[in-house]
Amino acid sequence: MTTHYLVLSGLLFAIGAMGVLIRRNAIVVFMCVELMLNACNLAFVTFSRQVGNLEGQIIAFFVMVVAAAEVVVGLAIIVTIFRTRRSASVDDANLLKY
Amino acid sequence: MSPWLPILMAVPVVGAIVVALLPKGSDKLAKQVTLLVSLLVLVLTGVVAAGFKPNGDRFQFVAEYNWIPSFGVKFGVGVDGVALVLIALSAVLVPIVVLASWHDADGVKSADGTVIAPKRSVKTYFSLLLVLETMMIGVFAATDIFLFYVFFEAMLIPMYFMIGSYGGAQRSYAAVKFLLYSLFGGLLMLVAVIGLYFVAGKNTFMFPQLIGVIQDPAMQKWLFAGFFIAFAIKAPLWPVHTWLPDAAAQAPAGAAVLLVGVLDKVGTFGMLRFCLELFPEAAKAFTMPIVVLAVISIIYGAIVAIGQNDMKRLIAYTSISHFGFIVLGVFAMSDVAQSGAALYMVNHGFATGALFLAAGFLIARRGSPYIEDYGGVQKVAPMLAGFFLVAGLAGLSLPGLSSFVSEFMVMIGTYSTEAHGSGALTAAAVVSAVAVILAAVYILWMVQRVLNGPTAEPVKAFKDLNAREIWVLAPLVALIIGFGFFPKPLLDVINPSVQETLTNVKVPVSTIAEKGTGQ
Amino acid sequence: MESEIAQITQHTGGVIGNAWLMIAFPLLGAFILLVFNRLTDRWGHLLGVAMSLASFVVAVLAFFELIGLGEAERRRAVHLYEFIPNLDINMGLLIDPLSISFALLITGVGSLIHIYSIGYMAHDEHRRRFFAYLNLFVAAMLLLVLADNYVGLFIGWEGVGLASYLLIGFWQFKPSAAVAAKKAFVVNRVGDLGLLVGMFVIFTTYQTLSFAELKPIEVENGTTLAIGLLLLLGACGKSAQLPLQSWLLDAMEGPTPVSALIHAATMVTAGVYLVVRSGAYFFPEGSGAALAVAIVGAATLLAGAIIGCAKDDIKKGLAGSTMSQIGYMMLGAGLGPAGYAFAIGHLITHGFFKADLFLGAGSVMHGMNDEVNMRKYGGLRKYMPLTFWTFFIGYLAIIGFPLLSGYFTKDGIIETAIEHNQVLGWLAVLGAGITGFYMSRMVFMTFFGQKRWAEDAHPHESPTVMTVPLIVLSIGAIFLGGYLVLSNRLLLFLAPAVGRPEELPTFHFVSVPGITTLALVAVGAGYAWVRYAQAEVPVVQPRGSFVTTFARRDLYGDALNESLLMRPGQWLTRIAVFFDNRGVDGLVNGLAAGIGGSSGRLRRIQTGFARTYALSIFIGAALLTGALLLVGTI
Amino acid sequence: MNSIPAPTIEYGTLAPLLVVFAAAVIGVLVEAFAPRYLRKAIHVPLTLLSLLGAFALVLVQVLRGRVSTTASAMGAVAVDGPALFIWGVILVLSFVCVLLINDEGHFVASAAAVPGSADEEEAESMSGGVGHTEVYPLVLFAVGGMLLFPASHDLLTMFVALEVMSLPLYLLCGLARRRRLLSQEASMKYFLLGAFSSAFFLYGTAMVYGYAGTVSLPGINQALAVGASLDPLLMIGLALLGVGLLFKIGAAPFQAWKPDVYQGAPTPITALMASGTLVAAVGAVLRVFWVGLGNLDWNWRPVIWVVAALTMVVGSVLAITQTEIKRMLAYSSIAHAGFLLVGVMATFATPEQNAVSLKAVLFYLAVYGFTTVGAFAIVTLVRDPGGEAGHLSRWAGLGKRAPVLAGVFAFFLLAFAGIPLTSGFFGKYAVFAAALNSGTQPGDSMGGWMAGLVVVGVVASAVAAFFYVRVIVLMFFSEPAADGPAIAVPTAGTVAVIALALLVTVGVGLYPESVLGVADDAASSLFIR
Repeated sequence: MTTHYLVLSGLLFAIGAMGVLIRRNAIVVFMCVELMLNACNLAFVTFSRQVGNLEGQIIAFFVMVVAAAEVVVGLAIIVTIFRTRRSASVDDANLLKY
Repeated sequence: MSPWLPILMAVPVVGAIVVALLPKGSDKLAKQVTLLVSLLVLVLTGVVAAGFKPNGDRFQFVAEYNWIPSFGVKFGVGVDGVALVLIALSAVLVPIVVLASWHDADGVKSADGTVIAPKRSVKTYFSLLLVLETMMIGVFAATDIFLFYVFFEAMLIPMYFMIGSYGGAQRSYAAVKFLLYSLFGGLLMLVAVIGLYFVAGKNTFMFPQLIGVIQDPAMQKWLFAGFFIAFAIKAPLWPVHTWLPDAAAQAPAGAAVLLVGVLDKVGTFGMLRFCLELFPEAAKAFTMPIVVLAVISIIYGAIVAIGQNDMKRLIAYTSISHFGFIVLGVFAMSDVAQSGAALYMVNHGFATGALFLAAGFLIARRGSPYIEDYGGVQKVAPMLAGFFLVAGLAGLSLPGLSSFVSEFMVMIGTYSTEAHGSGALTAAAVVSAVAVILAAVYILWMVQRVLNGPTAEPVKAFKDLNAREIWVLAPLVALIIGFGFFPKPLLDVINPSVQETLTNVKVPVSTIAEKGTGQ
Repeated sequence: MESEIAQITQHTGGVIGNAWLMIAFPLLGAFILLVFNRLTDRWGHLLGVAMSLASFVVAVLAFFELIGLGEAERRRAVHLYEFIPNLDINMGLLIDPLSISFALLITGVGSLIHIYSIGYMAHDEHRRRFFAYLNLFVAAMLLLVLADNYVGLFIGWEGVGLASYLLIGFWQFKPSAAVAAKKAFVVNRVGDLGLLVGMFVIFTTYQTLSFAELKPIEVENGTTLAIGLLLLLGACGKSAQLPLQSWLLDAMEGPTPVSALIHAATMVTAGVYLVVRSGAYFFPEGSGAALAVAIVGAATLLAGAIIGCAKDDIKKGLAGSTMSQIGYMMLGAGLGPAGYAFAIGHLITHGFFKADLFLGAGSVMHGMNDEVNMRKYGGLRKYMPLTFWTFFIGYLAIIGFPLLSGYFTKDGIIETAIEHNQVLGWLAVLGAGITGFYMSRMVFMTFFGQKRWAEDAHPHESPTVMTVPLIVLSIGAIFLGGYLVLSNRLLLFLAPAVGRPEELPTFHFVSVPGITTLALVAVGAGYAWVRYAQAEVPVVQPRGSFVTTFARRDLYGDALNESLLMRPGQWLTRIAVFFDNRGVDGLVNGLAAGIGGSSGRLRRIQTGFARTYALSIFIGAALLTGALLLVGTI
Repeated sequence: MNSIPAPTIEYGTLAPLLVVFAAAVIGVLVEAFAPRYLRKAIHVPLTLLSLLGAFALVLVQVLRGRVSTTASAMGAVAVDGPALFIWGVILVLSFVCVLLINDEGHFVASAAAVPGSADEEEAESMSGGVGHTEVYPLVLFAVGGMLLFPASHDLLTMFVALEVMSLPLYLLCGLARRRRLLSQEASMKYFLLGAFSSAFFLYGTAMVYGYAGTVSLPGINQALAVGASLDPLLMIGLALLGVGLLFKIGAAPFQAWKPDVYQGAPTPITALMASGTLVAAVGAVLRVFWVGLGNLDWNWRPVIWVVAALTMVVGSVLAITQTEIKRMLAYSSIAHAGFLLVGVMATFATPEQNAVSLKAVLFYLAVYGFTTVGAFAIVTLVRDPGGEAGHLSRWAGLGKRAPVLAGVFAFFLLAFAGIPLTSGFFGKYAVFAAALNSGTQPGDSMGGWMAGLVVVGVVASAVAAFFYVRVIVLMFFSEPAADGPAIAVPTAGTVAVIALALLVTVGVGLYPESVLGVADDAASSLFIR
């Protein structure tokens, strides 16, 4: 019964990961990471139901808080770099290499 | 517990700190302090040597302190005969090298004014030298294998700086090559050291307690390989020898003396003590391949030496040839050959030391290590030429000079050994004897081109040796001639410890040593 | 065969007990002269002579002490100190008839040559050094012959090699001298290899290298044959026998007293000493090893004689002659106890007359601005009469003029040889004939005929300090041979040391070989008279026939060495150096470069794009997952 | 109604953690309310004292022998022997790093201002040359996270700790005063990749939770012991957890961020990351693999074998051709992560065995951390007009201009290379010995492979020695450039940092027992399982 949710969670995770890999805009990349976190949340909740304890659900709450904190930090960084470079493309930030 | 060896090791390092902390501009004082300290070490070594009982316990002046109990490591020192003579060799060479290097860091100008070496830090050079002395004494005195390893590797650093900071044009290449080559071997040895500790399961690195502990033949072979490769690089044995000519050619003459004269001996010393005694079965199993490598080193080193154009490189290659003899002697598994090899370690130190230093004095005058830039030195600087010649003759093992006795013992011991019952060692001895001819060619051809012939124009300005330089070479030549005719004092010290080694390798000691004269 | 040699017994006290002084005096001399350097410039030569004479005095005293002992007790070993305990080798001296004979020759002739050198080297600024080397030589040579074991012998052996090297190269600023010195040493080392390996075999077989502990053998076996041949190789090197003869002619670059002392009278005979000393142990009469010695001797005596015929350089001519005469000695040394006595006898007389000849040649050169080319001599007998007469006596002695020294000893060898081996014997006779020719040629070209001098030549007699030794030597050249050979004095004296032949030889003044020899010598001398005294000798060397060229070029010995050893050796060296730099070291450097190169390429993976990094994380995660699943299934 | 029991919190045990977090919160308040000119004056003592105080509290626990043997805070945090050791190390290292941070001029006055704009000038002038003072509370938060990370007793706490540690660091990376573009780029890369990897960690946690029904580490281990069936769910979970952890220690193939971030970040922050973060991350790895996955060592050890070998090789080989000093040190840090993984490999099986390996890794972490901080401290002193002289060519001949400084740096490099008589040698020795020891134990599934790994490690060390030595060659054997970098006069803080690092590197090099003994005590009590 829970398998569908797990598959969905897996799909979401994969979509998120693919998004990180293929999208250039830093904001979008970041959103994809958030998507991955949410996929995790879905999995936690599903497993919580499957194994029959509440831990998973509690974890989901924690993850949301952490994700929120991450957004704050992430956006700050992205905005700063956008102000400097007038570009939010992750590919443009390419001075550090080799 | 005897405090002598720790004192012996502490004196130079304290001296090094004192020298390093001297105020700026006290270069001369730094040199004098270094000389005094090294002479003090020599005196102390003399005291130790005088107290050594050749037929007493194998290890004497033993001292053991806990160092790293967590690893089972002790600060364990003690000397047997072979270690003692090698410590004595170091103690003799250091003051000589100090004197020889008196102006090496002052900035050297050749007779025609070209800058050979710019002015560099004098204090650093001499404190490195003293640090090196501590480590040289330590590496031979260590009875704890871990402690041995620590000195084995740590020794590289002062030498690395001496080559890299005070050497010739290609110095950094040579220094890095020297360091990496040795380090690589050392790290393989480290694996074997750790392996030895755990396989033995004795919770100790103390050498005397590890003799005969490893029984499994396969394990012996692995561990033997770890130790041997490190020692073969250090020695250096063909085909892992190429760092030596570069290092020796680029190092200042004094450092080259210690490099070839003492540091490389750690390799052969390690083979004799550790490879054989800890892994006797493996040593026997690998004897033939190693003997082959040794013979190749002997002949190959000599042939390549003939073709060298740089005096210091040439001397380095002759050393490769000589180290071949030492390795051959070690693995011939006969008491005569092994005693000869141990004796060779000392004699080679004096002979090659003298040759390097004499060549160094030539180079300091001419500013070029290349043989073709010389000619007719004999005419303008007969004393220098004379010392150079005597040192060269010691290098070709002229009978009556110290190297001969050891080379003769190695060859005759190898030829006559019955340890293997095969003709292979006999053949090895005969083939290596060909080096006798090659040695004459490489030394005398160099002598001919450097000392003889019409005096080359730049050579005409040469001054003969000054008092300092005579004091550098004269003691070495005296030792070379002295031990050439009276090797007995050294052999008396060496023999019991070699026999101990062979007993541990379970090779019967031939009875020649006990046979009386009146039969 | 009852040719037992006497047992060696320990000796203490007396002159023999202190025989080490013989070696110590000249060694001290050399030490003082070398260490105190220029301080001794003014009186150094005198010290050198004094030390040599002191050594001679000790030798004479030891000799008389020795003959005071019973015949069977004349082999005295003197223990000095323990040398190499592992091999049970002690430094010790063996004073026996053989060694004392050599010691007397070395110190006697040596002292004369020392004295002569005072004059000869008077104008050389390095005379002190010259005397130091001479003293060093005497010490080493005495160690060679007095040592009671092979190691001591070998030390002396190399010591004389060193002295020879130093003295050949005494005028080292001449490139030719420097090259000759090196060549002598290197060629000698080839021989030394034989001696060295010979010692290995001896030690391995008998566990000793001491003469006292070796036992004489009756029949040879494979081992002793091998030892014999190896020792012969050593002897060939030192004594300039075929095939290691090439250095001797070049060695004439050294000052003439050196050629006289080292390359004529003493050092080059060390090979003969070695064979005779080892004779009882490894060269039993009639053995293959002994035959090899005899063959080498016979071949060399002819080769040397042929070379001597073609040389215009007076010293090189004498050098060829030396080769040839040592060939006689070797031939004798290959013939057992009877031959030993004649060989040693010839060695001693040769020491006198050849030193005489060389010093005479030196005296001529001294008067002729160091000119050595005989084509630029001629008619000198009137200008340097003393030199001429002493040289002439030496000449007569060497060609075997009846009743002079060479006559007795050389004929002894020839007759013994014919008894043993007809072929070798008659070759020796032939050699004697050739000797008659080339020695006569030398005398006639130098002292007879027209003057062919260089314009600035003012020949004059040498100073007394040079002529007195000549006179003493020529007296020896006259009488010594007869004294030693007649009534077998030397043979009986040597017998305890080298053995006694089954029947004592008697010297025949008239015999077929003797007469033939004399006839051939006369023919040779006559032909020389016609060619070089009667006819005009061209100042410029004529082209000469194929045979002459062959002889002039030392029978192509150098050419052979060069094409067979030197050139291949040079190539081998070059290849080895190349291989070392590019092969062995190249591998190491290549490895380092390979790591560096891969580092340079790999760092490009670090593109700087965050998305690439994310991809690497993603792939890493996939790999990790895959790996864990895979490991799980195993 | 009281169905939810009040949680028990062992305040005494957790005190160090609480002190740091409390100080961080106070720091935020200071930022909010204190006037600008007072802020630094308040922050510096606050930060240093809180770290010192936390360290003192750690010491108190250790010295009074009150190392707890059970998990604290309802099983969320385990303050056991190894954790306390790690805490002590992290606290001292971060204290030292704060001294570096305290040194003027590393941080931008207004991160939000565009480089070169009028805003920036204004911010500069207003702050009077003092950078963002928010740095201090951020560092304290990061340190708090570092403390919690290796002490987490369940995966949720660990995740939270990971984020608490990482988020401030992302920001700190972007605050460099000079070369701001690089700094910002580093910050962004670190952030995106860090978030990406922590998503993996989280998903892995979910999978493990799905398999074991719990995120508590001992709970997971118990589930593994009972089931031990090789469920793909578990394997995927394990792999994804590994991604998150290995990313933090910078193991290959998750090392890509390290060089970029280390290079771009302000040097004091790089020092903090290279020392404190690495210590925390390795501590967490040890805990997860021993406490949580101890029963699965048959599965994870071969994989870690490959990762360790790859990490050592990649770190060593790539460092050879680096031309930027901080970048080179980053690769060196990757290689060292590989060596540490060799030690991690050896932690398994019996508790005695584990204690030996644990001791080795703890010891390595401690000595490596100090050497690293010392090395970065020196990097901050070698300056060009435009900032630190990062390019290696600028270091040529430094031995002549500043022999003492160059000498100390050379000594640190030799310690990195593992030359005897430096602390680095004993660290390397300890992990190699632990690995071989485990290889010779009868029950080890890896057996001879451990020896193989050690040989790989040894070869990598030899390769690595090359680039350390290359810097020494540059400094001592090359002639100085005419317009070489200036050596900044170090402040008392920097001097103290370098001196302490040197003291530890030399002292431990001569007498390793001093630290080994402590590590031994810490390790012998093992992680609470």
